[in-house]
Amino acid sequence: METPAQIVTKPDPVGVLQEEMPFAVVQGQPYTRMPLDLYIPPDALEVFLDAFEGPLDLLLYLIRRQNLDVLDIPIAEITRQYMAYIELLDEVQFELAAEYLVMAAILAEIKSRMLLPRPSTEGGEEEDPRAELVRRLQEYERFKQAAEDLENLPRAERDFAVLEAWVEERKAISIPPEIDLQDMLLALRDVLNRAELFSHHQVGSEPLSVRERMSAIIERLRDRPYLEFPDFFTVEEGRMGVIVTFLALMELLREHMVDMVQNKPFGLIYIKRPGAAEVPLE
Amino acid sequence: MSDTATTTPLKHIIEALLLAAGGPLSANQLVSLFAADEAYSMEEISKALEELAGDLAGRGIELVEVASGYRLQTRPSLLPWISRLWEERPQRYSRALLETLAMIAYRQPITRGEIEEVRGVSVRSNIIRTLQEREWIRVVGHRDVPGKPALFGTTRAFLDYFNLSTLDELPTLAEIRDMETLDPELDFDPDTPDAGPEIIESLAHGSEEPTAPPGDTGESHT
Amino acid sequence: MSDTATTTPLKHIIEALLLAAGGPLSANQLVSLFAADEAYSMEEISKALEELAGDLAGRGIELVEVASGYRLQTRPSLLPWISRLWEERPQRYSRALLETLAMIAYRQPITRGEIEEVRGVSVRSNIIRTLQEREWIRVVGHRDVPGKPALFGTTRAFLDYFNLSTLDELPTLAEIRDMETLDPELDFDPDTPDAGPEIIESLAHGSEEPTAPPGDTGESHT
Repeated sequence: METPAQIVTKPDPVGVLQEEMPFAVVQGQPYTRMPLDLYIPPDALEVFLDAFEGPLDLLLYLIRRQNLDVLDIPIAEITRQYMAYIELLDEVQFELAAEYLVMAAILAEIKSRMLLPRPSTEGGEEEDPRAELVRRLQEYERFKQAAEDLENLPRAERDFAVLEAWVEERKAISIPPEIDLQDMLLALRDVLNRAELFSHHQVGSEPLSVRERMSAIIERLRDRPYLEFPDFFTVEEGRMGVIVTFLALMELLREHMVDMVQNKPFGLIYIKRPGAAEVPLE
Repeated sequence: MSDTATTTPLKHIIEALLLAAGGPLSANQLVSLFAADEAYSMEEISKALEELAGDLAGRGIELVEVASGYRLQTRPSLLPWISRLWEERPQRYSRALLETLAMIAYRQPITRGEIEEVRGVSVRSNIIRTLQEREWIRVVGHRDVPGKPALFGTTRAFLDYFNLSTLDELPTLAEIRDMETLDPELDFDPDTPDAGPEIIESLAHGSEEPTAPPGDTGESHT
Repeated sequence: MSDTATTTPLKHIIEALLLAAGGPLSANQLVSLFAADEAYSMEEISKALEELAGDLAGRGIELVEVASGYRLQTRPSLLPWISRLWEERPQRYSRALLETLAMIAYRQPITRGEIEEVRGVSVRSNIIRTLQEREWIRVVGHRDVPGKPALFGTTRAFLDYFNLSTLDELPTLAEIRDMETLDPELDFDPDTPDAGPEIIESLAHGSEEPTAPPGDTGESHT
């Protein structure tokens, strides 16, 4: 799939070096030299940096182009070619990425060390000045290859589609957490301990149904400003119900959650929401 | 590659296309998808759709025609399984939520400010919202003070959830204080069998493994 | 409703579930989806998956196993039609991104600095960001050196996307050859089969056809 055509765009100032080897094949047609009318655009550096993933990539390109073994690089010749690229870009007055200049320095150093008699290591074996560079080139090349392998793996959204059927009622079931009554009571105990409310006797003695009834009374008064006192009592609840309601009303009065109004002696008693409009005079 | 493609019957290509689209494709769209190479007539496409619908009988998906075209959808009968795909795993309620709920149950009608006064920390809005969404608490009125704060009370659903017929079946505060021992023998109201073996069991369980990580108990009930 | 459901064979329910999920489901997930009512063993689920895969032979869709589980997807042979459905051209990824991703996949956990060391150039932040946004890589920890650089690793989503079930399925990395093995007589040291037929083949190939541009060898392996 990779079109080799992009290689053509790589500037090659020393294109005459390897006449024996075409550097690109476009539509089956080998190209052994750069087109003579090759225009080096003003953004040559960008093109250059896009074409190569760094100095190691450029070096590999130079080596592979000449079908050389990475293990036995003719360092002088490769250095010359590498420098030719660098100089070209320098000529076009661009600041080269630091990495490329560092590599130029490394190459120059290896070249000079190759000329010197090699110092023997303890084992008596000579260390090739190119060894470190060769290792780096190989290490980089294997990941360059791995990247190409990745690119060639079948990939979702490019080579296949993940299937999905329509679901008409796509709604999440959300399961609310369970509560143990015990947990809630323990939580309450801790709150009351913190607040030291256990010492208040009045809290402990009150039947909870009274509190429940208090809520119910308040709720009835939510939509209307007042109700007549007898409205709160239902005969069906029996004596206990009446007592619970009465206690609830007393507690609400004490906590100022309701007002009790009587406009005239022996008149109707009203239970009124505090702050609500006045009870009509009969 | 193209060998397989040409031998794949039209109905199977259409099936794959509908499933790859994940939504409806009109007959016109289908016709245009094939236009580039082997053109199929509208009749051929319709016939393939019919065949496909027949093939799917007894399977978990079905072909339906909707306003914008044909689509493959899961059968409604499989919804019980399918909805579980998007099940949200329950998390445990926070301590703050339990305390707030207990305060409302025992001290209703009560405002948020009053709960905060007793708890000594603020009550976050999402706690109130969660309790309202579960329909355990409701706003019963408003206190007649500046700001008219809402008064909260518990609901019928709250009683049902805890298997209570009235709030009186909840232990008194005095009994709660004595719960300190966490004695598995202690049934805080032996007269109400409603309290249920679950609660007792969870007490016993709790005393044996006090370090059980949160979430574990939730799972054991499911 | 439940009548249809109970008469639907397990393999068809699984098919519908995979299609409703629109992505991979693991065998464990499938087992737990049925746990609530009719429990199926892992063996039954596996058998149903096998049957489903068999049923799909000759159809345009296939069952594959990727890192996150089982998934239904279109067969490669249907790409010509499927690709016409896609409004956008499939995204191309830069070499810099792919090389960075390859380094992370093969060398994880790895820091950005270590990737830069091998590549010989800096890794731009937007590459790391793109890989993280795609959820192909994630920070798995920090190296205990000054600056505490993040250690990157690949995700299941990465494997899923590239149709892999484990990292082991990635193409093997080329071997590193030692300079000492270079001997003109012993052509690339046939005693070490580790060197891999790939390298030897590509070299031999290269000498016959020295014009092969880089990249071609990669394709011949697929």
